[in-house]
Amino acid sequence: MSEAATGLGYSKSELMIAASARLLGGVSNCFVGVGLPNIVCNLAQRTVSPRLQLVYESGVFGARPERLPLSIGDPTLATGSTAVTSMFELFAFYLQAGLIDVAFLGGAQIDRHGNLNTTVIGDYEHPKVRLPGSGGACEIAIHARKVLVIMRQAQRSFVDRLDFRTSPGHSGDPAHDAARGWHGSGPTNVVTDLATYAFDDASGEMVLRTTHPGVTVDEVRANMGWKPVIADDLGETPPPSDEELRLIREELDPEGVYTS
Amino acid sequence: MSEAATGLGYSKSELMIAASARLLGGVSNCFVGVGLPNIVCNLAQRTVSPRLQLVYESGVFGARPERLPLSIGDPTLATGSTAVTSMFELFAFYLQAGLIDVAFLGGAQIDRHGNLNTTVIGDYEHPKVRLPGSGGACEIAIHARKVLVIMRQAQRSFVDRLDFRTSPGHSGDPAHDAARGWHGSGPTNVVTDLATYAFDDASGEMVLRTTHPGVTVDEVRANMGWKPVIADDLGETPPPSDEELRLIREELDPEGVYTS
Amino acid sequence: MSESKLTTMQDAVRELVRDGDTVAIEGFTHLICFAAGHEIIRQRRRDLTLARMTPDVVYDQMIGAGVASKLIFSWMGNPGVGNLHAVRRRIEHADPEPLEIEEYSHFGMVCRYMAGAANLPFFPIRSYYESDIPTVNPKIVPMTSPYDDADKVYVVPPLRPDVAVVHAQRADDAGDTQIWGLMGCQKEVAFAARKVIVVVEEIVDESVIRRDPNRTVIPGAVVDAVVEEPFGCHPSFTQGYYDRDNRFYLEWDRIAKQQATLDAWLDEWVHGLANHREYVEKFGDAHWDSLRPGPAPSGEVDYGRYA
Amino acid sequence: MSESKLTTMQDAVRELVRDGDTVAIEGFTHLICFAAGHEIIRQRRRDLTLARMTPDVVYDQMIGAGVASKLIFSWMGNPGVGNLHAVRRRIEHADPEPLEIEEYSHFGMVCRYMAGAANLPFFPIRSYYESDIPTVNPKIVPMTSPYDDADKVYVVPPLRPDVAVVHAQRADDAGDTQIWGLMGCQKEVAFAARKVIVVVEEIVDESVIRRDPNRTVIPGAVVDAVVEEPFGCHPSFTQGYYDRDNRFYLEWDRIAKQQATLDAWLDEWVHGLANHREYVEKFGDAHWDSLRPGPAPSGEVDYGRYA
Repeated sequence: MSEAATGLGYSKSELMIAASARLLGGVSNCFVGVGLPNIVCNLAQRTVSPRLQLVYESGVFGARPERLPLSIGDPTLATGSTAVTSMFELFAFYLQAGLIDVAFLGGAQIDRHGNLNTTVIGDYEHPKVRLPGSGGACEIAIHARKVLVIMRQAQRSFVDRLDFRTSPGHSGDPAHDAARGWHGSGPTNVVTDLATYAFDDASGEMVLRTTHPGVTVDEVRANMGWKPVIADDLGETPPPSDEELRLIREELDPEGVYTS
Repeated sequence: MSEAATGLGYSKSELMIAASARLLGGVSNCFVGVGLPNIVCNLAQRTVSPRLQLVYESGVFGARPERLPLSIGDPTLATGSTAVTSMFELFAFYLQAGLIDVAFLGGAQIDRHGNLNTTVIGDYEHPKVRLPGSGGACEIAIHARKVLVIMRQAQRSFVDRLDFRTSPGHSGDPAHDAARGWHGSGPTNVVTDLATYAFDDASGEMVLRTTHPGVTVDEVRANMGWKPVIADDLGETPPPSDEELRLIREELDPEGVYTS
Repeated sequence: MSESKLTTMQDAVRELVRDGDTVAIEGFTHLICFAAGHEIIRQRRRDLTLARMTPDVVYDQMIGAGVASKLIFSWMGNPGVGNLHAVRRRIEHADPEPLEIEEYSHFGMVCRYMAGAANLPFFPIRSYYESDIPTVNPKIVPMTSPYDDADKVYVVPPLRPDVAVVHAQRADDAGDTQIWGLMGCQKEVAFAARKVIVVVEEIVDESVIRRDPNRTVIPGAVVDAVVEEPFGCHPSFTQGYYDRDNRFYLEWDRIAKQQATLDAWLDEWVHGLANHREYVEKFGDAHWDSLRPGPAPSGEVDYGRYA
Repeated sequence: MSESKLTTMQDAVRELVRDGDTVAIEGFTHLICFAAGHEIIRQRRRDLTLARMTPDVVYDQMIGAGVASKLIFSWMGNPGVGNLHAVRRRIEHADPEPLEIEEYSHFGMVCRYMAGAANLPFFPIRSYYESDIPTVNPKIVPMTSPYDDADKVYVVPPLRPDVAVVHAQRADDAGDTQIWGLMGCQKEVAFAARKVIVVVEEIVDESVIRRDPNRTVIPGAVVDAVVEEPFGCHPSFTQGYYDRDNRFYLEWDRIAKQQATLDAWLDEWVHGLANHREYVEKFGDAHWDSLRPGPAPSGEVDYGRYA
């Protein structure tokens, strides 16, 4: 959505990026995706998390991209990185071994417990829409210590029941979650074009934390498939600072590929 | 034993090397040890097996040693080789996957079925002599398609009963051996300082094939712990040719470290 | 010391790829051998099972061309662009015919190749917990640790393609192959496959390989054919040689939307050409120059001479 | 971007190695960090469990010095020379005290490190069939393939040393480590260990590492301390830097035959010296010059600049 469309001096994407980057404070090893997550990580590296290492499931550790990567396998990621490794080692020695502090996931559908569907809309055998599938998402959801979900929010994507559970979220039973013995245990935060969410420790359910400037709770409710739990201290998402906007517009996405 | 001691114009070691090298005809990927096996492989490469690739369990494939290696991890093995790989990959992708055509084993004890002991003399808990242990021998015995044993022969090394079975040989039951589904199935030949042996397909038992020049069958019998099966066509081990001796003495072991 | 395996893509595919084979053209965004995919289409192979972690444009082309009846994968899509239209038509509408699928996660696919390469009957992984994936793929089975009844993993079976096609920067004519940049699972799939076709930007002398043996990813011992095919990964990329042609990935989204436009593209760019050299010429030098990166030399190390 | 982990061997051992720890000084004939072994002796650690595929002279020295009560291994000996006298005295005659042992084959040890590095509860291997080794090591257990009842493997449990010492040619001060020549299981043990000490011939600038990222074997992310210790592997070798000092291996056979001569050697060469620098000086420049190999440069590759 364009800056004009928000009338707030920044675009919704820029707000989502700034809000997400602030969640990466103190993080070191970060599993990066393409698009928004890539800009989020690069912004965090320049603001709240100078020691942040960009890790890509394609096998790159400590990337220093000289341009905005077009995919998680862009050649600019390998050149000048700290280490390039086989995908087996990346998944076994880094992710499965618990070295990844935070990762980003998205999906066509998410439910109130942060379970994600990236496999199919409709019946698996007779799909209405065949989606890409898991990729590394299933492993990432299990092994990354924090999982940040960035999604556009709508009735069809924030659903009461997933058509398919590709990546596990919270079970709803904290005792069960603790007994899993995973490095992670479902998504920790969700940032959408309307609001930000955390998850309740007791119920493992998504909790509305902040609404974006100009967005009402009714608007949020109207764009999800269940009645959301609302935080007692529900607030407004802080807008991006001038410095954050400068970094995004001048350094990270000058052509506005992902942010206009 | 020195050349003088045999009175035949070559040493027993030189005879063992030549006899062993002739068993490597047409072989391509050869798992090399140090000492005699190393010279055997280099001789075979220059005579019966020009395509022979020297593979070392230390992770070297296609070695081109510029000097006589002092160990299977000598730096001269890595420099100029075709590939250097991790030991996991060497054992998993090369040996366990069946890429090794022939390997050399030895041991403190061998029995009539080619089982080998490199672990302990006496009781395991209260050893008379603690030996090095398996190293890669157990895997090599199972996965190398041919296994060549080079040993000095004596009552205490050619035994009726092993103190410990480190590496499996033939079971004595060919049906069982076939059902193993291993790439190899116990040693294929044994070369000693007195004679050469093969293994009977039916019984899986060691069979005396040739005695070395000047060695009597009684001498052979006197130096093993069981009554050996003797081949109907028992012959004499062909002595090393002039060319074989020239290669050993001028190119492979000019200082006579292993061959004098 | 070792014999030459140098051949043409045409002969390599003719001799090594049979109808009904399981074929893996791997490469994770990097080193995807489109030239091999095009030759398989050109020779009109049928009923192939195509294995690949990330079916993307090359498999959309092959599946759109009708060479395959089954797909084994972990993520399908046009990376950074969107969907694979031809693949989706077949899965969603059996149009023009159905496509059987067998899916894993990335790590599951990698471990299937690992098990195949290492001659293991299964490979254990900590994934699929509380996911629906095992419910649609019975080959993914749970296993309990013999050391701790409370510790559960899943295991996947070995995947041993009949043929693997591995693109690389360089190899000698015996197939000793060196790769830098993203490795994907090139090594694992090569050791796992029964037959291996190595395709390179440059054939180099054995001495170049032997100067840096730690850079060797695949030994000639497992390679059946070596093909020199410059720009053989286009529109994918080869680190240090040329960049990804992103315009083509965007264009493919349009081309593949209709079977008719896809067929027209195949007629012009695959069936209408004798080989990849003609494909390279058809694009023209200016195009290839535009994809060339600047220099970023690795620096040298010293192995030491021990004589 | 990342903090320096540069320290001295003295401080690294003092801060990271505790009495009773399981310690792995790995390196398969290549890159065996004797300097770390000597510092552990110097600081008189006790009751260590020493893990290593090939206990050789460095462990004969440490075990002869009394720092260890247990040994986990797959082959023990003085490679190319003979026995480990100190280790054998303790195993055969409990002289001066018993030494507990836990043994595997080479592949079994490697796979224990693999399982530790990959956070797997066990690792399957096709070994130990019809061998007596599992009868003396209950941690090696048989398992049947879930895909074929007739297909049996053995599994080994993960090995996660409290401390791993890994020697390498070079690293940056954050611990990003590059190795060439024999790799042994340096990578696997580093990822498997809870704490990692990297010891290098040379500290280099991060930019040197980043010029050739495929050469990086261990990322700083798993490294706790980085020590620059030239000739730290003597009498073992570092590819491209110095050769194995075979005379010392032969001499050790004589030294270790009697505990008295072994103790005298420790007094002179370990306890009598403050650190490895003094050890290097004591041998003198002529000695080190005699071990230097000729040049064998790797050549360069181009990663390409994509800006």
